[in-house]
Amino acid sequence: MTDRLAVDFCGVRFKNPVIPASGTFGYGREFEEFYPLSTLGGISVKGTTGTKRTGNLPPRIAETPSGCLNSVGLQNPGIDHFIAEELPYLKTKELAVIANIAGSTADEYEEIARKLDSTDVDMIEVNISCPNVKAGGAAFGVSCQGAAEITKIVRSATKKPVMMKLSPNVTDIAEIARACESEGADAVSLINTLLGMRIDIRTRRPVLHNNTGGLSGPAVFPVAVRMVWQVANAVKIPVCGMGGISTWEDAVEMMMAGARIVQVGAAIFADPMAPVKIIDGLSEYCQANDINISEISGTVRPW
Amino acid sequence: MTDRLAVDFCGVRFKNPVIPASGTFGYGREFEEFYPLSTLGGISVKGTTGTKRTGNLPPRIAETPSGCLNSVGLQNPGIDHFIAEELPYLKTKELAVIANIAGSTADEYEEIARKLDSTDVDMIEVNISCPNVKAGGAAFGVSCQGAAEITKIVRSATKKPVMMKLSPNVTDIAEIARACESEGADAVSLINTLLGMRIDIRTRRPVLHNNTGGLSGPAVFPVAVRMVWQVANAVKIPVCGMGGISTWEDAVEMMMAGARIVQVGAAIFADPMAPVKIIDGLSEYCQANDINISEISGTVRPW
Amino acid sequence: MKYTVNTYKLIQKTQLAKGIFDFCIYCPEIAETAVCGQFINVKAEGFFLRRPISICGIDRRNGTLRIVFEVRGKGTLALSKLNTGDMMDITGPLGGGHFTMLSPDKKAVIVGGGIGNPPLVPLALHYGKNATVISGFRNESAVILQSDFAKNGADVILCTDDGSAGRKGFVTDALAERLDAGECDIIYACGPMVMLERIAKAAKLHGIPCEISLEERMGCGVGGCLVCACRISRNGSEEYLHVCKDGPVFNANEVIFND
Amino acid sequence: MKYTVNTYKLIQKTQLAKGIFDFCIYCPEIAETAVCGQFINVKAEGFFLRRPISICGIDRRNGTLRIVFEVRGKGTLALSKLNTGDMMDITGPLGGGHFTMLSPDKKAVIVGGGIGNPPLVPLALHYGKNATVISGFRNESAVILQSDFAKNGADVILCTDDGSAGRKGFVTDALAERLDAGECDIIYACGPMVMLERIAKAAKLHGIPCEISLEERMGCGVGGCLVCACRISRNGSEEYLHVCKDGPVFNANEVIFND
Ligand SMILES: Cc1cc2nc3c(=O)[nH]c(=O)nc-3n(C[C@H](O)[C@H](O)[C@H](O)COP(=O)(O)OP(=O)(O)OC[C@H]3O[C@@H](n4cnc5c(N)ncnc54)[C@H](O)[C@@H]3O)c2cc1C
Ligand SMILES: Cc1cc2nc3c(=O)[nH]c(=O)nc-3n(C[C@H](O)[C@H](O)[C@H](O)COP(=O)(O)OP(=O)(O)OC[C@H]3O[C@@H](n4cnc5c(N)ncnc54)[C@H](O)[C@@H]3O)c2cc1C
Ligand SMILES: Cc1cc2nc3c(=O)[nH]c(=O)nc-3n(C[C@H](O)[C@H](O)[C@H](O)COP(=O)(O)O)c2cc1C
Ligand SMILES: Cc1cc2nc3c(=O)[nH]c(=O)nc-3n(C[C@H](O)[C@H](O)[C@H](O)COP(=O)(O)O)c2cc1C
Ligand code: FES
Ligand code: FES
Repeated sequence: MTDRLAVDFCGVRFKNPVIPASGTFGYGREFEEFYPLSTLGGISVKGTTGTKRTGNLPPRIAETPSGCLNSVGLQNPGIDHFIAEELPYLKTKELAVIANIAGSTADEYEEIARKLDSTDVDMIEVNISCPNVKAGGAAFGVSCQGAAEITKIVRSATKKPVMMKLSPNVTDIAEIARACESEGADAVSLINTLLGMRIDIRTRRPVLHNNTGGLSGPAVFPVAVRMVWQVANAVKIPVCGMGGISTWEDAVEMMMAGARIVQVGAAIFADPMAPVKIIDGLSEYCQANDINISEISGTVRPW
Repeated sequence: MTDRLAVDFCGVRFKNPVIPASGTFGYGREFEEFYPLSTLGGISVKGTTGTKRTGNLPPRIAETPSGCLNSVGLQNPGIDHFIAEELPYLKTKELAVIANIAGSTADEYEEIARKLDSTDVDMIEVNISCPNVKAGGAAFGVSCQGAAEITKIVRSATKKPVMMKLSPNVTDIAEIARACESEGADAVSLINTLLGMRIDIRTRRPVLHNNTGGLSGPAVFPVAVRMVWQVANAVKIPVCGMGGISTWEDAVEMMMAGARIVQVGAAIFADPMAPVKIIDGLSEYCQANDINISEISGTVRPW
Repeated sequence: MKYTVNTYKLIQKTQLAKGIFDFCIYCPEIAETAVCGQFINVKAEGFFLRRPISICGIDRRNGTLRIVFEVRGKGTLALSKLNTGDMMDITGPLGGGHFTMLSPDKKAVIVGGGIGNPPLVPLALHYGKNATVISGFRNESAVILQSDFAKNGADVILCTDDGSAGRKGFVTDALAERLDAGECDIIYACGPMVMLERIAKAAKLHGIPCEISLEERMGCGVGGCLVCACRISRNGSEEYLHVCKDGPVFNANEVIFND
Repeated sequence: MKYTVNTYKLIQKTQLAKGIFDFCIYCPEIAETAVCGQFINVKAEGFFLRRPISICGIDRRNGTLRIVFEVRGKGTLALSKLNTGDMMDITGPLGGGHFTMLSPDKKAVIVGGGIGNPPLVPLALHYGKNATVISGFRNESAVILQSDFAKNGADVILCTDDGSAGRKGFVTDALAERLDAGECDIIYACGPMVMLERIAKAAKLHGIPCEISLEERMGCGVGGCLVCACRISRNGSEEYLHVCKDGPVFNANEVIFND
């Protein structure tokens, strides 16, 4: 029954295709106060850098119609802390662990990937698309050259499956995905946040202290579906789809567009139970239609 | 009192800064059944091409969270019909008339602009960003070269103020705006729609017959504000801001980000009175704060 | 001002069948000018686009409109949860093309499929004993509006796909029999496209004028955005007209059915 | 499971002042474990992010929570329109850092500014006659919760900016006088940042422990997204802790106020 939801993704078994998105779910601990982590197919942990980062000044979040902007700016305790303190705990749970990493320089990406290589994380998600940091981040993700460079260096630093996380703030996302594929990425995940801004009209200041931030939540869903569809048609490696998913129907739609697994981010803010409800919905959907969830990936028939 | 709302834009007087966006308001006639067109600052008419176009197969619209996708594909009766049948009627009304034009080739743009030059339209908005047509449209708007080419050719074909309408589906919209400015554009307007997709999970087919369509409505507002801010900081020519505006507060926010005038599109679907309510709100805002609306443009103070 | 947009009170709510609701709304401005075949555009709380719903009844004296709708998705579900006394945000009356009302002594055949039945009720009332209503449903539990159709004496033929109520079979079969059996001056129809296509064919065959009400997804609802396109052949040339402004009622001969 | 997310019934609604509402919500699971200083995260219909609102009263026996909030924007406006009997979607009880409750025979000074007053009510009740409550408001029409504070015998000093009720002037002036006048074991405060900063200074000056409740815009509300950062100096180093998980109540000495 639950097996209907199992998906093999880059050789990693996800018992279901639903994964909280990096940065919205910490290292999972807090959400164990709602439900056991083992309910989830996997977890993509908060973006981890070479050393501890404090992130941007608050306010770091602004509400938008059907979504929100964030400008956390990669606050995290650093890779060593992750490996020593968070990973062992997560590995006591039954779910796939995706280490999400970011760096200011190619060297930083390499160093983190190398450190993770000897751990038992299941895969590495390489964030080349964070819009909220000055150095690195999206700077790499908005050109084929930058994307290829980071893919290559991470690829050579680890034997773990490498998933490159793409930015939607580009003219042609399929081209970037192909650049990652050609340098040996095992998968791509998309979309990271769309760059946006809100202004408090009373104070005439941006709501976010960082001025701009990343838009996510249901508002971006149609953009994400389109990009997943374009990328899935452009590369052979599997796609992890995200951006605005908040219901099981959204998850099905994203998978039909071409995703094999999905991540759920901002929807968790509106409802911490969202990932669990999505899993339950997918389970019923598979039973009602007598299918395995992996069968639906990429089945949309364009006109 | 109402003078507080008057704005000079490229030498054209708009009695208030609120303009229904191209493609959402036809040629205005239908909305006269709700309110007199003279209530509005101006109108940006349905995108007009060299010859009549039938547009894309239906369905042409899909609902999304806080927005919608459309794939009309520039259905319009052609420039001659516009000049002969629609423009004379519009010119009997007291509002600025913006002719929105599009073409499959640079020549088509030139021809239309030339024809408009001898009419009494107040300005020409050049759509180089329609995501719903195969030839032309967004193809020009996603590169500096394409944008510059069309600007140049339209510029040389008319003495009317030329406003280039930019696509948000690009990596760096400020760069495109600068390309338009350097070829003599008098203004830029942004944003056109973000490319998106929805899939009907029951039929496994895209909701839109065109597969993809353009996202607009409140969902895109934070992206539009960010882009207007970036562009207003990158060019000296004035900016017409749009994308997701549905309340007077949104209009104020967009103007603080750098827009001198604004267009209101999809919000009209949710409430045909939206433009009027926005004008009323701006009027009260100006009175309450004892300012002229043009004073607020670009006044956001970044952190 | 031909169109009104305002909030109006839901004054009566009845459930007609599983997932099918009957609303009586107090909206004198709209009731004043509305005609049979037009629709209103209703805001469903939490959703961006309005939902077009046909007018099923107009009571000018009391200033009310009647609509009957089926829960098909999230928007209609939200509407179905409204209660008597709640306010509804409505634009209307919309639609340029509406049903042509002949003199009531003409013979009319009125064919409705499922949730296509509601807009036809005023026609049955208009033609009274001279109307034959053929209304089809999936099965017994989906049957609605039978007594409304019959109120002024129309001959009402009920069909269900599975025979659980009325005759078993499609409305098109009953239509063919009716047309063979006797005189008919005009046919009206509303329902699924396949049904409309067959009816249009039958009408053409018999040389009888036929008006059908179409559906298409809408944006503005008034003709400004051109999203609700339907293929129409008129004056020898094919073009996209718009359901909201040129319809929703069209001459069946002019409608081009997709294959 | 420490946190609950569910829909709960609003069982009593009172308006305390212009734009200020007092809700009593039946939510036994949350009332069961909630402690003074924690908050709940409330969904406002039509808005994406939840609104954090402090717990103003906990009635374990009846399974109810009390919240008092002010309409500050569109979300709280939507909440203010709820009626008795409506269901509210709530996550709670949230907050890791809460008020430290000393023995009730200790002397506590409790300082609230405007809508910062509600979370302090349980403190006044706890310390009873040993509590001094200094609560400040813009003017008379904004004054709330005075009898609630006084219920168990606390000495309540009301201040308004314009002197239209109680003493004229800032709570910080009243606090200074109170600290000069007599013994105090602990200070609690909630209100605008500028007020908290001054109180923190005064507490430090007098060497009195001080706990303050902070506000910051929130995403997840439980510590997962790191958006609700506040600058805290702890163990000699400065870092961003998080209002939702490490607070909202912090040791005033540790809070770094921006300039
Ligand atoms: C002129 C006209 C008259 C209509 N009259 C009636 C009526 O009297 N009773 C009734 O039950 N239904 C009627 N419909 C159909 C009704 O509009 C749809 O069932 C309804 O819009 C579905 O909304 P939803 O939110 O439940 O579905 P969803 O699928 O969630 O809606 C998503 C979007 O698609 C649109 N949409 C979905 N189906 C249709 C459709 N069939 N036609 C147009 N838009 C659609 C919705 O309006 C919305 O914008 C009519 C449609 C038109 C065009
Ligand atoms: C821990 C905590 C406890 C609180 N307790 C109370 C209380 O008991 N009574 C009360 O009236 N208010 C309280 N607030 C403030 C309350 O959360 C805000 O007034 C409310 O979120 C404003 O929402 P809005 O939709 O009306 O405003 P909008 O400006 O429309 O809100 C836009 C966004 O900003 C957020 N936001 C705006 N102001 C604040 C703020 N001051 N703090 C946090 N987020 C904000 C909103 O939650 C929303 O996400 C508390 C805040 C926090 C953090
Ligand atoms: C508060 C917040 C923090 C985020 N932090 C990260 C991060 O550290 N690394 C990363 O790759 N993506 C990060 N993201 C992006 C999400 O993982 C996800 O790509 C994006 O939010 C789109 O999905 P959603 O619409 O479901 O939220 C963050 C998003 C949010 C809202
Ligand atoms: C149905 C529809 C049709 C449109 N047609 C055109 C068009 O013909 N020419 C054009 O430049 N923009 C067109 N647009 C884009 C709008 O003018 C506007 O740029 C966009 O919708 C963003 O604004 P909004 O969010 O307020 O709708 C169209 C938008 C919609 C929704
Ligand atoms: S819905 Fe806009 S033209 Fe018909
Ligand atoms: S709101 Fe998510 S960490 Fe505080």
